[in-house]
Amino acid sequence: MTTKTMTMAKALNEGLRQSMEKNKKVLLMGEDIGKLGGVFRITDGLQKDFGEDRVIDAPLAESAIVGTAVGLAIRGYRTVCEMQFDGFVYPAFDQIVSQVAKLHKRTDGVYTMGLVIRLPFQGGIGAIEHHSESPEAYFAQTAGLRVVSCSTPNDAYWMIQQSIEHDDPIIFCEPKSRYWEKGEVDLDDPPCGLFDAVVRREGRDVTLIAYGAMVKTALRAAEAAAGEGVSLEVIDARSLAPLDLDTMVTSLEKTGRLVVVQEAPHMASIGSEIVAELTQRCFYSLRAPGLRVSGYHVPYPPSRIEEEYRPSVDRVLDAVDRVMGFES
Amino acid sequence: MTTKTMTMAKALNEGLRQSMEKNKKVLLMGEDIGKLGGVFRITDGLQKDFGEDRVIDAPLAESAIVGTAVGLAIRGYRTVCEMQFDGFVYPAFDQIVSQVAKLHKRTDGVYTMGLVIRLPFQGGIGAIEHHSESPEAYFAQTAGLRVVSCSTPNDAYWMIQQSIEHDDPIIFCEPKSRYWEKGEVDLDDPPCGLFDAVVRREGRDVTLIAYGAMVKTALRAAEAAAGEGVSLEVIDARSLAPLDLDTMVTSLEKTGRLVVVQEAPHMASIGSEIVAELTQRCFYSLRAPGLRVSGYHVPYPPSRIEEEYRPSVDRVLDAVDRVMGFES
Amino acid sequence: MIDEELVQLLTPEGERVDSTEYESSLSGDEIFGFYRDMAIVRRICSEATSLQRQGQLALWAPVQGQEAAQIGAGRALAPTDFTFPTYREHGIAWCRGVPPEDMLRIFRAVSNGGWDPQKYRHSTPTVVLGNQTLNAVGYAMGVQRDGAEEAVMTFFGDGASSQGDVLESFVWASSFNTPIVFFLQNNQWAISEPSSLQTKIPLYHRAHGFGFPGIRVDGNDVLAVYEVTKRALENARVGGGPTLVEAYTYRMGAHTTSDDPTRYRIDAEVEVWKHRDPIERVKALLVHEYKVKATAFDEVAAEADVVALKLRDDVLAMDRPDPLSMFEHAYAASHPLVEEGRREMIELGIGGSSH
Amino acid sequence: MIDEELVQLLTPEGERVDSTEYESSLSGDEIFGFYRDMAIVRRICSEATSLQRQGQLALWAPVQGQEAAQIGAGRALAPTDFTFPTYREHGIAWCRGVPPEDMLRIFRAVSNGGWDPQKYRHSTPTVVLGNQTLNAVGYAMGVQRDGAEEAVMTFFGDGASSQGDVLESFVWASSFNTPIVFFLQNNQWAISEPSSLQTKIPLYHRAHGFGFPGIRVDGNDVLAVYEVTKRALENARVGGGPTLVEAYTYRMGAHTTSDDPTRYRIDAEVEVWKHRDPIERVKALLVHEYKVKATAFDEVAAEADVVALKLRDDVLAMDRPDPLSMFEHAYAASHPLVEEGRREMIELGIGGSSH
Ligand SMILES: Cc1ncc(C[n+]2csc(CCOP(=O)(O)OP(=O)(O)O)c2C)c(N)n1
Ligand SMILES: Cc1ncc(C[n+]2csc(CCOP(=O)(O)OP(=O)(O)O)c2C)c(N)n1
Ligand SMILES: [Mg+2]
Ligand SMILES: [Mg+2]
Repeated sequence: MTTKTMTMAKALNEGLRQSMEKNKKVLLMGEDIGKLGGVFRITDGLQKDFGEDRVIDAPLAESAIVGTAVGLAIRGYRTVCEMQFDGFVYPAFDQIVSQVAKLHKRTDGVYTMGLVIRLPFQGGIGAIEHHSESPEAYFAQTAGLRVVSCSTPNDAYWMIQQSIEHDDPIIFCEPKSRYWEKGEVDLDDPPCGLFDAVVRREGRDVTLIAYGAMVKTALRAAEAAAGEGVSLEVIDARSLAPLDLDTMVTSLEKTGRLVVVQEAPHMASIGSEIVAELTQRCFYSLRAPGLRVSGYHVPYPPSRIEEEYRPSVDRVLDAVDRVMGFES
Repeated sequence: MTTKTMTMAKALNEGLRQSMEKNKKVLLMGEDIGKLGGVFRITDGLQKDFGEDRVIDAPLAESAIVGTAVGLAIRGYRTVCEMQFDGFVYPAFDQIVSQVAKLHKRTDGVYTMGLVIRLPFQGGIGAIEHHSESPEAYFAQTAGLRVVSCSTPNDAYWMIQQSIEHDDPIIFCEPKSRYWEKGEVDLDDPPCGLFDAVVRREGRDVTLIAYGAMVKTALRAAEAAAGEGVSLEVIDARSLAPLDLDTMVTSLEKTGRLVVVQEAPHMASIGSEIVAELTQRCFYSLRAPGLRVSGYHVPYPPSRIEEEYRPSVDRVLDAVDRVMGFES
Repeated sequence: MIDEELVQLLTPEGERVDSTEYESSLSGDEIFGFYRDMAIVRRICSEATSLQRQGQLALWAPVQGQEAAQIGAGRALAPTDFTFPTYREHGIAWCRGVPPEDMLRIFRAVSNGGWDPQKYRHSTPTVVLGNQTLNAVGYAMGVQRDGAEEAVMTFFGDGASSQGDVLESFVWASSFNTPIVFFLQNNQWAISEPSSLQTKIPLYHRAHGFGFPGIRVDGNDVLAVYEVTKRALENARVGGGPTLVEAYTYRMGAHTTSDDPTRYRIDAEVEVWKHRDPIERVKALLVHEYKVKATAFDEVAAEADVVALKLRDDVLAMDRPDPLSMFEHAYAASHPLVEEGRREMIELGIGGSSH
Repeated sequence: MIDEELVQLLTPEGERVDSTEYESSLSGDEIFGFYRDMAIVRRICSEATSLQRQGQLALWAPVQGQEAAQIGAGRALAPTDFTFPTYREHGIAWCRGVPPEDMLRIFRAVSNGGWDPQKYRHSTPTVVLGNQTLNAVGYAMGVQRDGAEEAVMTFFGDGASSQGDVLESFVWASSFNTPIVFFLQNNQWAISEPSSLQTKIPLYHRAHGFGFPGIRVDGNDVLAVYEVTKRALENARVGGGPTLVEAYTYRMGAHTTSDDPTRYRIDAEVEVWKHRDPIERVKALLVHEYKVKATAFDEVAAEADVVALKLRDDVLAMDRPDPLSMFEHAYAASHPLVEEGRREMIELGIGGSSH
């Protein structure tokens, strides 16, 4: 096993490079992704090595980035579109919902919408408005799309490659607040399938489910709870659509208690879906109702107070207390 | 009490007329809403009576319809935007999410986004693609917006007026398959508040929650179930964001069993939210997990088979059987 | 009313016009071929309209009046070109070889597509106004990367010209110099809205502001449309970049069979345009210049009737799809929610034999 | 490189240019006033940049190089006009009377707005590229309905000019003949992308294709910007409809303090533009033509320092907001989810006293 330590940003960069080397039909398109390497430098050096025809600096129009990627897919190319920030994907929403999600079906499978839309998402970087959103549920609820999120450099490296190889369109959510954290990347083998959830920490008492940046928050909560004798199992959902419910059910059958942690507000969210599905599947095992710890139902606040908006270890532990205390 | 029998389409037309008469700042804007009266004739005759300045035929650009309505709101006008069909609201998604939902907050309350976006939604009219979608959850999950849906002419008449008077932006979902059904309209008093759910039929055994076109399906299921000795309580949610959970809790505490019926696929839907919230609030009363009867997780099919896609009375009764049989 | 800059090779009376820029390259046989195309497409349209009236179609979008625009453009295409239409391009579909019954599948509501777009190199209709123009520009970017000598043509209406997607597609086509022809059929109406609501000046000017040529052609003159489009396509294939062709034409019928144009437009306008009928015009030319006999036209009419009859039979034979088919191709790879739905439907006893 | 059609009243060396179309209406005092505005705005910008370097701001978007464009446009506005800016219009905000510290609230990440937009008739910044242009056209439709003699001005960059929203706003402004001036600052760059990626021809041409006038002005010439914008605004106020003003200028600094322009542009280019500095140019004019003394300029510099010092103090005194404030004004009317959130935060002991 060859491993290498790198940041998530670098892992994504290396993953993109691998895909581009393996398949000449892989293109990258986005704003400032060429010479600048993207505002987060995820595509750093790739235009230099693969040329302007494969790493395309796009005029500033997100609908056009996605809309032309659709045409490229029809022509047999696989385009990885970079949205500069989560809050700037909405101009492309129509193309995503009306064309990307539906063209495979509309053409009875003739068109393959093999394209990836990379979305630096969630908050926590002290940015101004529109740079910290969690739009994943918009896409998760859209039939025809798949949505995944990485939380470690190793996952980033492999999941981006798996996404590019996959024949369905994928919304690839990158927790931007974790871009600069380092981790080991196994250069030989992927950790698991693209749509598998992973148990990041085993535990007995409560199942914590998180994704993206909140995985780390959940792990820190588990660490803290362990100090107080409460054993939390932490699951990284990884795939948000479809959800890997089997892995979650197995855990919940053991613990009987569920807390979902997400930065998005809880209304009609991934968390709502997990709670609804797991309640149905584990009704007899559940010792307490599944709870969601979420961002508040308000526009994302100025970032000086974003840490009070984003679920904190305290808020997670509070929910853990509530599910633990439910029967008493 | 003065009442009048009319179709939902006519009730909406009359409601708009009332609002326009009461408040000169109320404008209508949309594609073909002038001479044609809209493809569903909801605005029939209004341009003739209120002039082209107040009933504005819009060039074909949904982002512009909503984007200019935002500017009109800043100037003190209240614009009711008509989206010709549900599937054509997506080009306006960016303006809705980034401006309509957030400007009141961004300006610390200085700008009031008093505008209404009318959305003929759901299927059942034998239309071609993009004319039968259920995009309500996209908006319900967006902090800053409110989402309501009418299911009767009386509600249509009153809810549209209440929406226009309300200071928050409202996504107004009209079940187009019910436009031509008649009902009594009370011309004197509104039935209740805009954000209240209503019990449409009382029952003992199972709480059915539905909205829009599915209210009728739920009522027919209740009728059928009554024949077999099962008593269903039917709630019309009416307000999808926020949800009137109190009314739902009261019912569920009585019945202990929950089925939500919606045309949208179940992933991260209004149904998911209702199940997650009610499970949390009624955990001890629940005798079975809340179930959702939804559209399937596929692009809306050709309409010759849409009735197999939309929840049918049979599918609702099937779910009722499942929640009834859960403990046995 | 018609612009001076309008390219025209044939008057409404079927007389030749001297144009400094374009001349017709077509033989009498070829022109007769175009006549045949137009006549058959009009017959398909009238058959579809009557099928709709008889409850056999959910909807129909008539093409009547726009036959010259579509046959002229459609015949200018090379087999290797690729096209991205709206819901009204039946004449283009005809030129691409799409079987007429396949054109009607969407309107019978048994399919959201209707044909194999790769086989005919003609995409299935895009209903969301303007989306297809960006898809087409993207396809053209692929053509460039393949180094292929192919052109892409995309279609949209005067109404759709206001959509952000169409305008962004102009930006991209210009910026990347893609091999694309934007074929705009200005049929004067977007449902009930006159094109004067979308623009105060002729639409072809819009291209100039984006840095590529725009040209207005008499859309009821099949000879002119053919020459103008052919040159634009040839230019695109050899790296000359995009062109906007505005075919100035008229929607003779309703927007769709659901529409009632009497609510918003006056008969007199329709009458004026009847005198500019695209089929009569070329027929006059064929009679006067090429001495084509009445029997030849009768033969075409008979052939068109055969096409229409077969179309009717084919449509009536189109069963509703198996409800289970909704789960096919929703995704390219297996998906648990799709499997769950399929299982549920089977358990409910729906599908398989139920259609 | 600079277009022939560029309106210019002052050379980079500060010499008068004869223009057939425009002449300066400004007195020496007025010009000196503009100089003062520009100098103070530049000083605000440098102070903000250093505050950011010192960790006191999350971000800053420098306006350096674009002062003439903004002061020229900003001073042409009437108090009753209304403006819709992006994140870089600090010079416009200055002209509208927005206190400098309020301009920095967004950048200190303590607010998503920063000032009362109705009070200053200057909207809070729009960050999503292009959105504001449609909002502005809508506002202008309101002005029309009120029968008011007011104009609306909206701002956007060369990059944003590719967005569908901007292009749709052209369609609407033209169709409804709204009283609006589109003020496009072509500062040559959109972060790392040169304006040549967004367009192959000068951007002001774009307006012509939509049926209204577009004009390019030397954006580093405050006299020319003032005259051109003033005429466009006057025309708008009396029902003359929209105008696109392209101010041809240059972003001297980084896109924002997060940006590193050395990765994508060469120093030589920046050097060329240093010789076209908008402030030096007008200073040369004041010295040569109006014999303004060095002391007068020193006084402005001193005044600017005072503004900067106060700005620094004000910013340092800006506490982080009470976390509970996130629940205020999320909705205009009471909302159960907002109340639930507020209750939860209070129970957690956050907010109120915690800032
Ligand atoms: C985004 C979007 N908005 C609205 C519609 C509804 N609609 C269908 S056709 C049409 C008019 C289109 O007019 P035009 O572009 O001139 O084409 P024509 O129908 O005249 O061929 C409208 C408004 C749509 N299909 N897509
Ligand atoms: C819809 C959208 N996409 C992307 C961005 C990110 N972004 C912010 S500024 C910018 C460049 C804008 O360039 P330009 O319009 O020329 O204005 P300038 O910054 O030069 O003043 C980009 C891409 C955004 N704010 N909104
Ligand atoms: Mg038209
Ligand atoms: Mg710029």
